[in-house]
Amino acid sequence: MARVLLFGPLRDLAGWREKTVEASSLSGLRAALQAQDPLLGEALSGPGVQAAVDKAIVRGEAPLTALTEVAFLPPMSGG
Amino acid sequence: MARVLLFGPLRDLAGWREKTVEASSLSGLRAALQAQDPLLGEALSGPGVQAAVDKAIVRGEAPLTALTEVAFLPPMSGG
Amino acid sequence: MKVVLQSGPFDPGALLTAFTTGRRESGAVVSFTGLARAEGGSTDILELEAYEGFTETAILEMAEAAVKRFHLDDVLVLHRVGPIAPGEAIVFVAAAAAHRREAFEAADQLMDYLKSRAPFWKKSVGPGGARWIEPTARDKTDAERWDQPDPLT
Amino acid sequence: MKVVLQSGPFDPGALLTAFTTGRRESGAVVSFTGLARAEGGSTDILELEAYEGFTETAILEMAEAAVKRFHLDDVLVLHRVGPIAPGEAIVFVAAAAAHRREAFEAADQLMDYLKSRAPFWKKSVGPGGARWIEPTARDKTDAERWDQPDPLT
Repeated sequence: MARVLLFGPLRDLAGWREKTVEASSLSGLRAALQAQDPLLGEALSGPGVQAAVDKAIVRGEAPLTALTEVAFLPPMSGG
Repeated sequence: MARVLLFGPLRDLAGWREKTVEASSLSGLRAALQAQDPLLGEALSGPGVQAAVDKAIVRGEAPLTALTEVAFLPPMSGG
Repeated sequence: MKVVLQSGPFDPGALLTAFTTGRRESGAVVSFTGLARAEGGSTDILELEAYEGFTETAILEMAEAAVKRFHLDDVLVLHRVGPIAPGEAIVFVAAAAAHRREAFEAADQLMDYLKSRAPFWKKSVGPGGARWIEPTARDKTDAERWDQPDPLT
Repeated sequence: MKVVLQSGPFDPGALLTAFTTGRRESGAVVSFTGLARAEGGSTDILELEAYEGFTETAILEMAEAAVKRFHLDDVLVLHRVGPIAPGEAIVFVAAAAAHRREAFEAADQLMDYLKSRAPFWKKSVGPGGARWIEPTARDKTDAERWDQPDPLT
């Protein structure tokens, strides 16, 4: 289980900003989101989208617990 | 006749900042100042010293009247 | 060194006064204030989204790198989040250094990095609808100027 | 566009607030504040002398050239004259432009020109006596960067 946060255009696409999702790994979380919303699932692996686990960018796999915060960060606008 | 102004180190050298001097041309003024104070006269033709007549830089000769303001500007310090 | 995200308007002058007051060894303070342009009435509310905790850390790393690279005495970054009206200030950066070149380059670099690499998502909302904004090509090439250790010296 | 010589202390923040307020089309305001460094107590009162009427005109010409070259919306230069204590502000320059690169370059250039070419005579007065200050070699080479039409672009 993990608390999932979406930012920027991903939030508009999904229609939510924060959600708790059942998953024990980052890949499992991606699969669960893909199953719930195929368009979002596709966007999450789109160009320039990064995943942050507990506020640190992760490339590849990571284990998740109920306390883990996962954020999907689309390409940044800058300030 | 002209009102003469000295700036920066020239003022320290001469011991005055403003003085009225009898002269009808810039070269005549230089000669009069040289006669009064040879060290100042030499400094006025030193490297980087500019003359301004009525607040405009003059290279060479210029006529002077009683209302003319002549300033001798040593190399600038910048702001 | 301070990095602040703030959701209400701020006064750049008040920040500059506080940042400058009491400095005895800094000869130079450069500030940058970024304002939301009205663009002749065609724009639009900006909405800036940050990832709390993550965005500040990313900017703090940029600020720390600038302090080290440019031998700064101090840096302040204040960035608005949330809705921003035309004419309002979006960002304020100040850099203090012994000499002016370092202060100018540091503020310049920090702004280039903030504009192209800081974790913000920015939406422009107007009569024609809403759109997400990405860094311009110029923002990207401006930032790349600093990716070499010392491109300008 | 405004150029002011002033004999008393000023607050850079108050100037920045006034300069920034009400701008609807400028996206970028860069300010520079130059402070008299205390240098660990070894310095010293600075005494800045200007030639009233002549100095302002020379600075105004620099400011006008910068407005034209960098497409500025506005410029403000305030420069202290007379005695200046350590920690006090000596000079404030602000440049407003549509985009940040122009505002940075304009403030940078104006400072380089002010520091090496503005008609001031500057004396440092301390326990060891008084001495007249000249522009440093770095001040001169910094200023020369801008003598080509567009050295940095």
